[in-house]
Amino acid sequence: MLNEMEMKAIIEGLLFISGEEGIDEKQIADVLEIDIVMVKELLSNLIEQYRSETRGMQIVELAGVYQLTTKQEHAPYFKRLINSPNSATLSQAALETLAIVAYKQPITRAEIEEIRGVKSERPIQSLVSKVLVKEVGRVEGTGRAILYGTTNDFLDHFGLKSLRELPPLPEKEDDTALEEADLFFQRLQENLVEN
Amino acid sequence: MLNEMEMKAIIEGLLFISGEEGIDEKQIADVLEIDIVMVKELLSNLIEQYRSETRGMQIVELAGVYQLTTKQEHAPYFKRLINSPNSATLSQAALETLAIVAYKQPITRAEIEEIRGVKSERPIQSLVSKVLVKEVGRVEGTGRAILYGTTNDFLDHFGLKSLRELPPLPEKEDDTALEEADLFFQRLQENLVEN
Amino acid sequence: MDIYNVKLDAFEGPLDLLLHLITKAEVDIYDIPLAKITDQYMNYIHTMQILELDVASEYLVMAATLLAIKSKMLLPKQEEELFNDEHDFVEEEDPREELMNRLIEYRRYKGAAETLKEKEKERGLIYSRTPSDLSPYVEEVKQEPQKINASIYDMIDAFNQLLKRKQQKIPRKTKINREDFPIEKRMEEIIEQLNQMNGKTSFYQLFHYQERGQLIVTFLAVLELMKAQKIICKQNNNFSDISVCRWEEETFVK
Repeated sequence: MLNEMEMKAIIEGLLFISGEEGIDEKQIADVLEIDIVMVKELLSNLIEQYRSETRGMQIVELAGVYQLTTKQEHAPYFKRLINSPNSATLSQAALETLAIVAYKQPITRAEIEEIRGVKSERPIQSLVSKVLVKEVGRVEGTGRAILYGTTNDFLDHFGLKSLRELPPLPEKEDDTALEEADLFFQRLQENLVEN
Repeated sequence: MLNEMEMKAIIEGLLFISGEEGIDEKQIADVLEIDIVMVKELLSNLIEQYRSETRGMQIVELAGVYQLTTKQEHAPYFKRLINSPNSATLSQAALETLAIVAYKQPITRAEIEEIRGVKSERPIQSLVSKVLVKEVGRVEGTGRAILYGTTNDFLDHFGLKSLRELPPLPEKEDDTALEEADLFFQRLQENLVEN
Repeated sequence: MDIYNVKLDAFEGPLDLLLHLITKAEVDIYDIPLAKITDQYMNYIHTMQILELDVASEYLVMAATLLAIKSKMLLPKQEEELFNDEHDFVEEEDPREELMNRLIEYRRYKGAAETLKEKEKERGLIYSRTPSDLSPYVEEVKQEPQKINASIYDMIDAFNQLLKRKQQKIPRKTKINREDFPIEKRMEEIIEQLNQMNGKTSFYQLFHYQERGQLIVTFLAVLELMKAQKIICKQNNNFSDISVCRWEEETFVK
């Protein structure tokens, strides 16, 4: 039986070889032949250790997997050596389209275009080719339009653990007031019908 | 001025992102804006630290180039990772190679290696052993290098009727913005010349 | 009006342009002064045509919509009221309502896109490494076809990672050139150049760099500065040289 120190070292090695693909708790559990609860404990232990020491790397959870990455504050030093991975950032058109897909998935191209008010074939194609968006199904019935959704790369690209971590969509402001009025009317009508 | 701890952390990060290519003393000195003597000292310090702690990685030096690698004694765990039914059975290397074979077949090992930029004997073997890729012929002339192509199992596995059903490959970069800028320039210059 | 505010591709479509006009005019999105906004919108379309830019059909459809709403709002109210007398409860529908709803909806996603952009920027500051080649650890005994946990998208994804990896290879010194010429720096230089020349210069003079990449960076910097309302571009008539001025109040007083 391995001791805790050794298991943490192996987890570190696993994180290292997995690189930007990352590794999930289940995979670690399989390799070490221990249960998930224990994996969680060792991981949080290791994450804490990385945090408390002056280290060049950190362990982050991205798109449901754990990854070893460099630290934000060291970015200026790496920029001198390497081209930034995200130096080719997304165009405004792509970002808008992606935001719509992220919050309304699954969604068709026509629905995206209705919201944006412009043709969106190109940004969708560009997002698909960057594997940030993918086909997730088809609308039933005639036409069978493609339904789009976001990928795991999308989560990774924006540093999100999961879709639940998406920041809330901006409110429609006065909407609540309108909804309440609607609700009131609805109730009123129901009452009138009943009587 | 950075203190020693911080400089070591940055060196650790540099080793981490340099991957298999590694990094030399001169590059580190340039990034940190310190002299080589100091770099040597910090490096030997960091190597010692890695040695004394139970870690998942080690720093190795080869011909003046430093590299962060996993430890030999952890190899059995990496084997388990790749053979565990739960993990993505195909490694990144194998998937890349498979994509190249699928889209560029028939193709030789040398051509695959040129695209990937790394030796690819192992991933090819692994794909052959999984019956996803097979020898489909030989290049004529001296050497008679093996030509690889995909198998029927490959089509079955990915739910394709034929190779023509393969989705389009991602593009290299989104050049739309640049193209549009070019177009604008062209028009602008035409206009200016006219007057 | 002889000042053409060149905005070009700074907008993502008619809704984006309308939102910009509404924000700039500091008016309430729930009570859009339609006559004013329509005029500004038409003026913009006109400018695009003068610059011989393709005006996408969506912009023209929106122009037609705006004009239709405008004329509907000019209909004499009294006549309608005559007919509506017996339907006191029927609320007068604002012809602007549908447009307003679309603008509000679009604005939400534009906001979300902003947030995503921030997150993208933050994420861009952390680096990982290419996964190690695990194939040395593969046990090469299996000859039988086996179940494989990978989809066609995993394969495309892997190829995509390969492209990314090739793009971010550690540069061999010379590759740094592009980094030496960021848009932000060029934007500062343009402002600096304007300051030295009493706030006005010729558009053409900004493009004294030779290399294509530099030309494009300059052009993008000009667009960014216009969008940020730091500069304004003027063209007195068709095909004459465009002058670039610092954005100042007096620019409009003239």
